[in-house]
Amino acid sequence: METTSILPLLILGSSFIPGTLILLLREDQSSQRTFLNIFGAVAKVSLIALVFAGYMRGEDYTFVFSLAPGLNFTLRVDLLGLFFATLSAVLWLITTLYAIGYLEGGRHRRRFFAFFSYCITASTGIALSGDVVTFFIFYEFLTLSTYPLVVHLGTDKAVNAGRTYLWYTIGGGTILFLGVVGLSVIAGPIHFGQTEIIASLISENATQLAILFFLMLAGLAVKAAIFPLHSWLPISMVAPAPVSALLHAVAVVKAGAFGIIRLVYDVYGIETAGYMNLLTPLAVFAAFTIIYGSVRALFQDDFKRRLAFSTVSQLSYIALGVAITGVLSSTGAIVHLVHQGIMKITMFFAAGIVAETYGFYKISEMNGIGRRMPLTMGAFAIAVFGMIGLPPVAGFISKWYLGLGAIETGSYWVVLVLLGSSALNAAYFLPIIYRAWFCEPVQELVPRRRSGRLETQALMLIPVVVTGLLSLAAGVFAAVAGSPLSIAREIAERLYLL
Amino acid sequence: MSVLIDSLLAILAIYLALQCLLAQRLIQTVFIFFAFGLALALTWVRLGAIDVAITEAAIAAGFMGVLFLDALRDFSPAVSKKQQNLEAVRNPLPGNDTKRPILPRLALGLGLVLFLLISLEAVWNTPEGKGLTVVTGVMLPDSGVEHPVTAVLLNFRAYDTWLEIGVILMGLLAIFAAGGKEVYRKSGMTAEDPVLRQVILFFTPILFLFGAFLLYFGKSGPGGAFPAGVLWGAIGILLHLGGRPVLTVIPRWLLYLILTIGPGFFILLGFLLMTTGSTLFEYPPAYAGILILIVETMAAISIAAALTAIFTNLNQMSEEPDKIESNN
Amino acid sequence: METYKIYILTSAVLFVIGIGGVFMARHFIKKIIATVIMGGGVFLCFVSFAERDALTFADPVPHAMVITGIVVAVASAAFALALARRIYQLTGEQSFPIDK
Amino acid sequence: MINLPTSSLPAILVGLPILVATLSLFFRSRGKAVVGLLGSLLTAGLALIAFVEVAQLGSVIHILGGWEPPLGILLRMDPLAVVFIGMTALVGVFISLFAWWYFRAQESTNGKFSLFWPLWLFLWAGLNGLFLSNDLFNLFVTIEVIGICAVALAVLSGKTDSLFAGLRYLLAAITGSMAYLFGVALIYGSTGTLDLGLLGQILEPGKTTTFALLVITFGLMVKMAGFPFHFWLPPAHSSALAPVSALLSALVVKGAFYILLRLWAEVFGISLTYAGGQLIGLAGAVAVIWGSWQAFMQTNLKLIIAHSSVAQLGYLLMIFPLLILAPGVVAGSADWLSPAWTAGVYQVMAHAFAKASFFLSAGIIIMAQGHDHKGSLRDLASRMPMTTMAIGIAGVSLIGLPPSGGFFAKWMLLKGVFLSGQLWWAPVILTGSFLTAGYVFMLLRLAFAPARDQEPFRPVPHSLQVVALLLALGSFLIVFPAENLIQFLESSETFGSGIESIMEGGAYGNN
Repeated sequence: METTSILPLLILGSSFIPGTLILLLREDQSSQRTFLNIFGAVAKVSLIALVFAGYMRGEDYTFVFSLAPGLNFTLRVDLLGLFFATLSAVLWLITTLYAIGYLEGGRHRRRFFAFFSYCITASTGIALSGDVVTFFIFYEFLTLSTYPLVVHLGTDKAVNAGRTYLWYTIGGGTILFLGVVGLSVIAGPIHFGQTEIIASLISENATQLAILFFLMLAGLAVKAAIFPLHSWLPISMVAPAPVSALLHAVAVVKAGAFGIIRLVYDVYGIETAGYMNLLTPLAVFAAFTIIYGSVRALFQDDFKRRLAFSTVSQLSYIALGVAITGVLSSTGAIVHLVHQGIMKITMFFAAGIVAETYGFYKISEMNGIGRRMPLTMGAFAIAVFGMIGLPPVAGFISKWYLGLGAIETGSYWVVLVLLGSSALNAAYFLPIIYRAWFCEPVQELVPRRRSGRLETQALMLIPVVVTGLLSLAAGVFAAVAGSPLSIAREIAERLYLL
Repeated sequence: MSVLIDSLLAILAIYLALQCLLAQRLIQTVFIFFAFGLALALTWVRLGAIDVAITEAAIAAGFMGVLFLDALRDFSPAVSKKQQNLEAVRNPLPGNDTKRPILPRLALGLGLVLFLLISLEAVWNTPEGKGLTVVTGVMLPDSGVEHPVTAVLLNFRAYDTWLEIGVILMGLLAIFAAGGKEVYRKSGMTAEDPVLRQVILFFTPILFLFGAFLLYFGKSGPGGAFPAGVLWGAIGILLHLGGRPVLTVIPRWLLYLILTIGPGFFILLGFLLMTTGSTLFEYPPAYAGILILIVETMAAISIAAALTAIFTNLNQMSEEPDKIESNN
Repeated sequence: METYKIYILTSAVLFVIGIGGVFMARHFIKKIIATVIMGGGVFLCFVSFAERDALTFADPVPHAMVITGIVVAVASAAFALALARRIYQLTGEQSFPIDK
Repeated sequence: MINLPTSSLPAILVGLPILVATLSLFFRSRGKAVVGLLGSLLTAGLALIAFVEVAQLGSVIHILGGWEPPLGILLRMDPLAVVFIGMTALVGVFISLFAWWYFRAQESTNGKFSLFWPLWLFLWAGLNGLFLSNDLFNLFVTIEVIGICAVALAVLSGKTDSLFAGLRYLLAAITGSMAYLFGVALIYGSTGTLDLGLLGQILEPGKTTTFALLVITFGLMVKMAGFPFHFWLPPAHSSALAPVSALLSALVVKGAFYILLRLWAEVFGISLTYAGGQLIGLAGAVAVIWGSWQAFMQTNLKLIIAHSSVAQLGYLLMIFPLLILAPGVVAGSADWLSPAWTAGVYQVMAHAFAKASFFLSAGIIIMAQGHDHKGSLRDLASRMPMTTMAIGIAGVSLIGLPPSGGFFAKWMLLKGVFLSGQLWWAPVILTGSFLTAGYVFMLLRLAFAPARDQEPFRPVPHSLQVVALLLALGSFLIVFPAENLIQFLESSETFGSGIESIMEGGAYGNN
C-alpha cells in the first residue's frame, strides 16, 4: 500500500491530455486531431497492458493524493479494476476508429473528440478508483463529459434528450453523494476491498448502514438503468452512433453496473451484505428489469431504441448476478460486464453503419440489407446469437454461469427469468436477422456513402468485424487462460476466499 | 432640574425625529430635520461632547441640511405635481396608504414595537464598562496634543480617521459615478446679487479665520480638522452660490491636489515614518504635536474642497441639459 | 436617575424610529433622513456611555468614534441624495416603483 | 496577541491601494486605467508576499501608531485573513485584467467608466482592511468604505435601473452598518474595549450581549444579502457593468460574511445559543431553495446569476448552526467543527471564482449580442466555445459536482451535517444542488441548441474569454491545495485555539 506509482495517473492522462489538446486545436486541423486520438488510444491500451503484466507479477500500483483529512484521491490497481479498464481501453480504441469514419465531414468534431476522450478518462478513472470518494468523483465527471456528446447534434430532440439524461444522472449522483458522505462519516475513508471495516460496524450502525447502502444503490442504479430509473437510456439514443455504442457498452451504463459490483463486493462485502439481507431487493428489481426491458424491446420499431431496451434488460444480468451469492453467479456477473460490452457495441456499430450508409433507422426498412452488407450484418448476427445465449458465442457463457449459480444457491426462479429472457431476446432480435437476410428489399438500396468496393467505409467496417469476432472468440476460447472468463473466475474466487 | 431638562431634550429629539418622517410636505421634513440636528447638538453639549456638538451642527445638521434644502429645488411640491399625476394615471386609487396592503405594514409595525421593547431593555441593562477614559488619560502626555478627543482622532486611532477622510473623497467619487460631472465648467449663478455679494464679502474672512482658529486650538480644546474643514467648505459653497465657483477657476491638477492632499499626505507621512522602523501613523513624541497640526491642516483643506465639490455637484444636478436622456 | 440613562433610552427609540423610517417611508429623501436619524440614535448611545465613564474628562474614544461616524454617515447620505436626485432627473420618480 | 511577530505588510496592504487610487485621480481616463491596472497588479503582488510571510512566520500583527489595544488599533494578519486577502487578490487581478480589455473594447461609449479604477482600488483597500482588522469600530469604517465604493461601482453604468438598484443597495448598506454600529456601541458600553481578542476574553453573556449579537448579526445579514434581506442584491448585481457585477458578488458580500464568522467564532462564542444557530441556518436554508428557484424562473442571464448568488450565500449561513451543538450534547473533541468552517471557507472561495467567471461570461455575451435575454445563449457552443466552457465549468462548481471547489464545500458541509447530527439540513443542501443543476444546465442546453433567428453577433476579444475561463478553472484548482490550506487555516485564532478554548469552557452547545 505504501508504494506510490504514477502509472495509474498516466493511464488517465493518456486520454485526458489528448482531449485537452484537441480542444485547443482548430476545427480544421483534422489530421493532428486524428493523430492525437489514435496516439492516446494506443497509449492507453499499452499502458494498461504494462500495468496488467506488472500486476500479474505481483506489483502494486497505487497513487494517493490527499485532498483533506479523510478525503483522498486514490487510484489503485486491482484485478477487477484492470478487467474493466482493459475493456474500456480496447473498446475505446476500436470506437475511436469507428468514430473517425462515422463523423467524417461532420460538425463540431473538435468538441466531440475532446469530450469523447474525457468520457473514457472518466470510465478508466472509475475502473482504477481505489476508494468510494474517487469513484464518486469520476462517476460525476462521466455524467458531465457525456452530456455534450448526447446533445452533440444540437437538434431540439437531442437537447431535450440531454435534459432528461441530466435530470436522471444528476439526481442519481446527488443521492449517491449523500450516501458516500454518510459512509465516510460513519466508517471513515474506505479503500475498496477493506470489507472488514463495514463488517465491524454492523452491530452498532446496522440501520444507518442499510439506509446508506440503498441510497448508494439507488444512485448507481440510475446509470445501470435498473427499473424504474431506466427511462433516460432509450431517450438518449439520439446521440451519434459511436456515442450510443460507447455509452451502452462501456462508459455510462457499465459505470453503474461496475459501481454496484464494487459496492457489494468491495465495500460492504458479500457476507455482510448477505447477512444484512440487502441483496434480495436488488435481485427482485434486477429480475424484473430483465423481463421488462425485453418486453419493451419487442414493440420498438426504431432500431436503436430496440437495442436500447435490450441494454436495459441485459445490464440487469450483472446486477442479478451480484445479488445472488456464489462463486459461479459472481463469475457470470463479472464476465457479463465484458461480454455484454463487446456484443452490444457490435450491434450499435452495425446500426450506425446501416443508418449512415443507407439512411435506415427503422427495423421495418431493413429488408434485404444483409445481402448488401454481409460483413456488417454477419457481425450483427453473431452478436444476436450471443445475446440470445446460443453457444458458443460469449453471451452463452455468462448465462450459463448465472444459471449454474442460481441453481447452486437454490434460486430456481432466477433460472426461469433467464430462460424467459432468452426467449424474449430471440423474439425481438431474430426478426431483424430474418428481415436483413431473408426478405426482399422494398425498394432499390442506394448507399448514401460509398467507399470503393467495400460495403461501407473501412474505418467503420473494421471495428464492427473486429468486435463481432471478439464476441465469438470470447465464447469459443472461454476456457483458455487469459480469456475474460478465466479472469472473471479468478476475481470471483479471490472474493470468496477472503 | 437637570433631569427635567434632559428629559425634555430627549422627548424633543424623539418628537422631531417622528415629525420629520411623518410630515406631509417635504419642505417641512427638511426644516424639521434642521431642528432635529440642532436638538441633537444640544444633546451632545448636555453630555459634554463639545467636539461632537460642533461636528453635528456643522456637518450633520448644517451641511447635510443644506444639501437637503438644495434638493428641494428638485423635489419641491410644485414639481411633484407631475409625479402625482403620473401616479394617478398608474394607480387610480386615491390616497397614499390604501395603495399598499395593510397586513405587511401592521406586521412591520408590530415587529418594530417589539424590537423597541427589546432594545430598551437591552440598553437599560447594559453592564457598567469602564470605558477607556483612564487609559487615554495615562497616554495623553505622549500624544503630542492636550485635547483628548484630538489625541484619539489623530494619534491613538489615526487609522480610522485617515480612512474616514478617505471616505469623504470616496463619497465625492461616488457622486461622480452617480452622474455628477467630474469637471466643473458651469458657474452656479451668474446673476450679480448685490446683497449676496456683500454677505459673501463679509463672511468669507470670518469663516476662514474662525476655521483656522478651530484648527489651531483643536490640540488643546474642542475643534480640529472637521469643523475647520466644514467652515472652509462653507466658504466654497457661498462663493459658488454667489456666482464665483471656486472649483472651476483653478486648474484640474490643483483641484485634485487639494482634494487628495488630506488623505494623501496622511498616508505618505505614515509610510515615510514607517521607513524609520516605526509602525504606520506612529509619530515621534517630540514632533507629534507639529505633525498632527500639519496633518490636520491638510485634512481640513481636503475636507473643505470635497464638501464644496459635493455641494456643487448636487447643486448642478437639476441644471444639466440632458434631462430627459433616454438612458435605458 | 443618571443623565446618561435618559439618553441611552432615547438612543434606542431614535434607532428604532430610523429603522422603521427606512422601511416604511416612501419618498427617497425621507428614507435618507431616516438613515441619518438611525445614525443619530447610535451616536447618542456612544456619547451616553462616554458621559457615564467620564472622570476629569468624558471618555474621548466614543467621541472620536462618533465624529468619524458622523462624517462617514454624511458621506453616505450625500451619495444617496445624489442617486435620488439623478433618478428624479432621469425618470421623475421620487420613490421606488414597487416599494419594498 | 501582542507577542506575535510584527510586520509592516498589513499597513502597506491597506495604504498602498489607496495611495495608488488617489494618484490615479490626477490622470484622465486612459491614464487612470494604466495606473489602476498597475495598482491592481502591485496590490496582488503584495498579497502574495503577505501569504508567503504568514506561511513562514504564522500570524503577524501591526500595531498602528504604536498604541496597543484597547486604546489603539491592531491589524492582525492571521492565516484566515491572508487566505481571504489572497483570494481577493487572485480574483481581483483577473477581474482587473478583464476590466482593462473590457473598457478598451468599449472606449467609444463613455469615458466615465474610467472611474472604475480608483473606486475599485479603494474597494480593494477596504476589503484588505476588513480582513486585517481586529477592532469592532475599524470594521465599521472598512465596511462603509466597501459599501460606498461598491454602490458607486454598481451605478457606474449610469442606466436608470442601475440607479434604482444602487439607491436600494445603498440604503440597505447604510441600514446594515448602522445596525452593526449600534451593537458595537452596546458592546463598548458594557466592556470598554473594541479589540476582538480582548473581547473574546472578557465579554460576558447577558441581555445586552445577546441584543448586540442580534443587531450585529442583523446588520451583517443585510450587508451580505442573507435571506430575508436579500432583496437588494439581484437588481444591484444584475444591472451593473460586467466586471463590477463580478466584483460585487465574488468579493464584496464575502466581507460581511467574514466579519460574521469572526465575530461568532471569536467574540460571541460564549453567548451563542442553539436556537440562534438554527434560526440563522433556517434563513440560509430558505435562501438556498428560494434563491435557486428564483434563478430557475428568471429569463435574463444576469438575473439568473444574481439570484444564484442569493442561494450560494445561503450555504454560507448554513454553517453557523453546525458550529453549535444541541443542548445536552457534549462533543469529545473539536473534530466536528472542522468540516463546517472548512465548508464555509471553501464555499466562499469556490463561489468567488465561479461567480466572477459567470458574470464575466455574461458580460461577454452582452458584448456579443447586445442583450442578455437567456435566448441569446443559443448556439453559444459553436460561436464562443471558450465562454461556453467557462459557463459550464463555473456552473459545475456552483452545483457542487466533483472535483470542483463547490463540491469540496458541499462535501464538508454534508459531513458537518452528519457529524453534528443535524440531519435535517441534508435535504436542503441536496435540493439546492439539484435546483442549481436545473438552471445551470438550462443555460448549457441553450448553448448547445441551434440559433433560431439571425441576431447580430459581434466578435469579442479572445483575451476577455480567456480571463473568464481561467477564473472558472480556478474554482477547480483551489481543491488541490486543500489539505495544506486547511492545516494552514487551523493555525489561525478563529479556528484553532479560539473555538476549542470556547468549547472547553463549556459554553459551546450547552446554553
